[in-house]
Amino acid sequence: MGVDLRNRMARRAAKEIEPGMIVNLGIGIPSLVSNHIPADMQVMFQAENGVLGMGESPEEGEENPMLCNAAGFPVSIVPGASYFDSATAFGIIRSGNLDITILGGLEVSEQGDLANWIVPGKRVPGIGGAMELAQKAKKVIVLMSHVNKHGEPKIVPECHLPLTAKACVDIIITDRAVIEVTEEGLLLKEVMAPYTADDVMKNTDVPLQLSEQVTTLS
Amino acid sequence: MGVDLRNRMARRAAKEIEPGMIVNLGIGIPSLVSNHIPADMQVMFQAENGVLGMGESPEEGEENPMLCNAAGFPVSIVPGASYFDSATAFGIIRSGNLDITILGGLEVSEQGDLANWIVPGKRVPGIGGAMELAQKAKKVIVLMSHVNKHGEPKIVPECHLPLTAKACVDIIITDRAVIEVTEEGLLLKEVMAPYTADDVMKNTDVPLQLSEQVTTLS
Amino acid sequence: MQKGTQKSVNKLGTRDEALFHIHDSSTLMFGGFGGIGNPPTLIEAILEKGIKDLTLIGNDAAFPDIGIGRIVSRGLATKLIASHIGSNPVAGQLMTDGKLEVEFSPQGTLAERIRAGGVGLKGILVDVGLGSMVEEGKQKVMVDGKTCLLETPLRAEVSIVYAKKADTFGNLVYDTSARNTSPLVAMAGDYTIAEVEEIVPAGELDPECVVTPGIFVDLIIQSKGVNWTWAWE
Amino acid sequence: MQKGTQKSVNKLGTRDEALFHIHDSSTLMFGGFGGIGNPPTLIEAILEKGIKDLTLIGNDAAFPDIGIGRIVSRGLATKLIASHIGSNPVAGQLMTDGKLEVEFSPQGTLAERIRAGGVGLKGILVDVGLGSMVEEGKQKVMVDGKTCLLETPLRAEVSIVYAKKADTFGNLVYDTSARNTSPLVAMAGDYTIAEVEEIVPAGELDPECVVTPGIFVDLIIQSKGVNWTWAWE
Repeated sequence: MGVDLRNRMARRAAKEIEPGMIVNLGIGIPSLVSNHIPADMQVMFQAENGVLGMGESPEEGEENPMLCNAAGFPVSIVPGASYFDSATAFGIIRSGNLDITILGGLEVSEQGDLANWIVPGKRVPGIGGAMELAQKAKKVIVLMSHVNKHGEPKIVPECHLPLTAKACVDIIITDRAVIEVTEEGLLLKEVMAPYTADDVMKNTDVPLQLSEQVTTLS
Repeated sequence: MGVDLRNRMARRAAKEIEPGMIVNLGIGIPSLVSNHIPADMQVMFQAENGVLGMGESPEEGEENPMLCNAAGFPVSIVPGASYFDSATAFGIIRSGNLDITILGGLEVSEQGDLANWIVPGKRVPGIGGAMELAQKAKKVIVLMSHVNKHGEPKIVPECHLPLTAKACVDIIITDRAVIEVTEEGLLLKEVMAPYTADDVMKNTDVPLQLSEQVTTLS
Repeated sequence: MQKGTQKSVNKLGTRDEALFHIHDSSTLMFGGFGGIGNPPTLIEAILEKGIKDLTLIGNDAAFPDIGIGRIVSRGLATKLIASHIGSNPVAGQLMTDGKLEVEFSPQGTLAERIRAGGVGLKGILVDVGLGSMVEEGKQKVMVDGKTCLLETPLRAEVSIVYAKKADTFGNLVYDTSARNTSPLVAMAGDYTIAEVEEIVPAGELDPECVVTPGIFVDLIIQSKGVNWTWAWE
Repeated sequence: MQKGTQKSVNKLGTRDEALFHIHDSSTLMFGGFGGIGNPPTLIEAILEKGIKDLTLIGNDAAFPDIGIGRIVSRGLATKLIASHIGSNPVAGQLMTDGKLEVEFSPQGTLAERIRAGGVGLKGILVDVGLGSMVEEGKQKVMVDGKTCLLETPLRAEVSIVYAKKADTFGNLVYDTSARNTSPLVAMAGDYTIAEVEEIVPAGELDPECVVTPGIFVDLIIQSKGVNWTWAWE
């Protein structure tokens, strides 16, 4: 997926973030989201290793190699930041204090089940913090390509891959659409140009409800 | 019990403490023990509220009312001290990092069972940290009067009062004797003048083994 | 600071805002140990408002005229979950008279139960208290062939703590041994109020030395200081 | 400092004293997260001595040429208990080839299992991982009518951590996010070795800012600093 598409997804995800929220970003496309937050919006970004209040990436040469996000990339801190151990970091997550987590995904089911940590026999697995984040954040946003590299839908009736957590996903943002997980099923809210609602439905393995007004994002 | 007797017991208990040890003192007579440690001996005193490295009582007027031992009396700190929360304080205790705890007692059994937290219907109870301390310290020393106010032995075949912990006591120091709890039973090691080994045995409800040399302490 | 962020990012508030969250029959958890670290201004406010039928959770009942003991000894609590009440004979009398229900936990177990509530654990297993009255009514679980007691997490509708300094985001540092149970209690409240000696702008506390991350704090109020005489004085 | 106190109160030692405690087949727990906070000088010493058949416990397998990953990718460990090995493909290959046994825990569960080992809890109950592969083989316990997973504590014969400063008693402070799992790991070792950037006399660290109380540390050695290139460099 190209940089433009990735950034469009990240920009769309950034719109879900409101001032004052506590947010945890996963690795991959989710890590781009912080670039799309208005500079004057106060958001506290949290990392599983033990930081609350991460700021932008430091200038080259200004990095403190010890001060990194959970993916190991150097960060800075904002006023009001604090450091703590990983047990406290997950205490924040497990007790439901995260407003939003934005994660990558391999499959999402009609019920909002998420699979994103293992492809048995193919990828080296890593649970990492995904289970706590998916299960406990107030809002879970999944950023992923709409179809896999074989062109098959990643939004499916039931996940085939081992689950990260059941019924946890609130919003799915792909390179083609924005879909909300509701009690009545999946709701197509927005499509990304040049795709149409029809394209999206054809490439989704689950019937989609149509929002009253399906917006098209450019 | 008079101040002299209390101090004699505390002085005797202090002899069990070796340089470099981590020690927790209970309230009452045990709290006097620190007065009998040589000034140049490095011992780290721990308190359940969350201090390691307590020093002597501050001068009158020099107290920080926030800096207290677990009994609520102002203390000072020594170099190398640290503050932490009560969960960490008990983490230190529960994981077996205390070398010695010195506690008060209501009853001690032949097996080293300790009862020291409740007299049902008579005293306002308080478990406090007694269970963790008694069960987990490497060495448990009990300081108590040899008989209760009715003149009845407090060293008994089985405790009648609700237990603090089973088989936890290593040494009993009373106003009359020093008694070790061994696998073969209770061993009378020292008697406090003017009492004799005979006096002690008559006022103990359990047969005492006699140490090869029963020392008399003045 | 921009519009809309005020509420979440600047948590400075008033005594009345604090009282808005504490009601008759509330479950209230308090930081402190033997009165030290009990928040005096919040306790005074609760007494003035005459809030009653409280369920209190904390280390101990302090002393009759000190700290949380002032609430207990005036009969404003119907239940207390604590590790001891030995220093508050009024609490003992209320318990004996059947006017105060007291649930005792060993002190370290209580601290871990509060922490478990704060960090979202569903329970902890301990061997402390086995063979004592403490095991009565508790579920036993075998771990590696050894019997353990299942101790349940504790949370409260409102937690109140006392700290030395807060920044406007709610990061807290404490004062020596007044830290005691407060960092645990701060995590375990659905709504956590910190009464502090000194309030500073975000960025003024050393992030390495913050003890309670501000995310656990919902409201900060200025302390008027201790308004009782300590037992040793 | 008087005779006899040297050992317990001044814990400053050498690389060779540290190696004396780590053997073939030892269970070794390490602080760090993605390589950050792994102790470089101790890892180099283990590599030089060629210690093998280690059981490693820690957050992750770092990268093949970074931190603990250097030990894993050279085949010196037979077992790893971690939350992920995604950043170390060599570890993945060894696992696939049956040369490395890997036990996965969710990251927060792993942190709490290590903490539980450190503070003497016999187990913790969580609902994280219910309905996933993580629940396989684990004891389930009902708490208040809800199913929980019993997660067991982790301890090790030796724990190794990296810190920014230590005093001679072993009190530790860390460097920003390099703190991560280290304070937990430091508590959970039967013998804990801290590799530190700077060693100061007891009394020079602010007791309010100590993160790991010295009681949990048995030996302090001077770090020679990181001897690898970070992935982002």
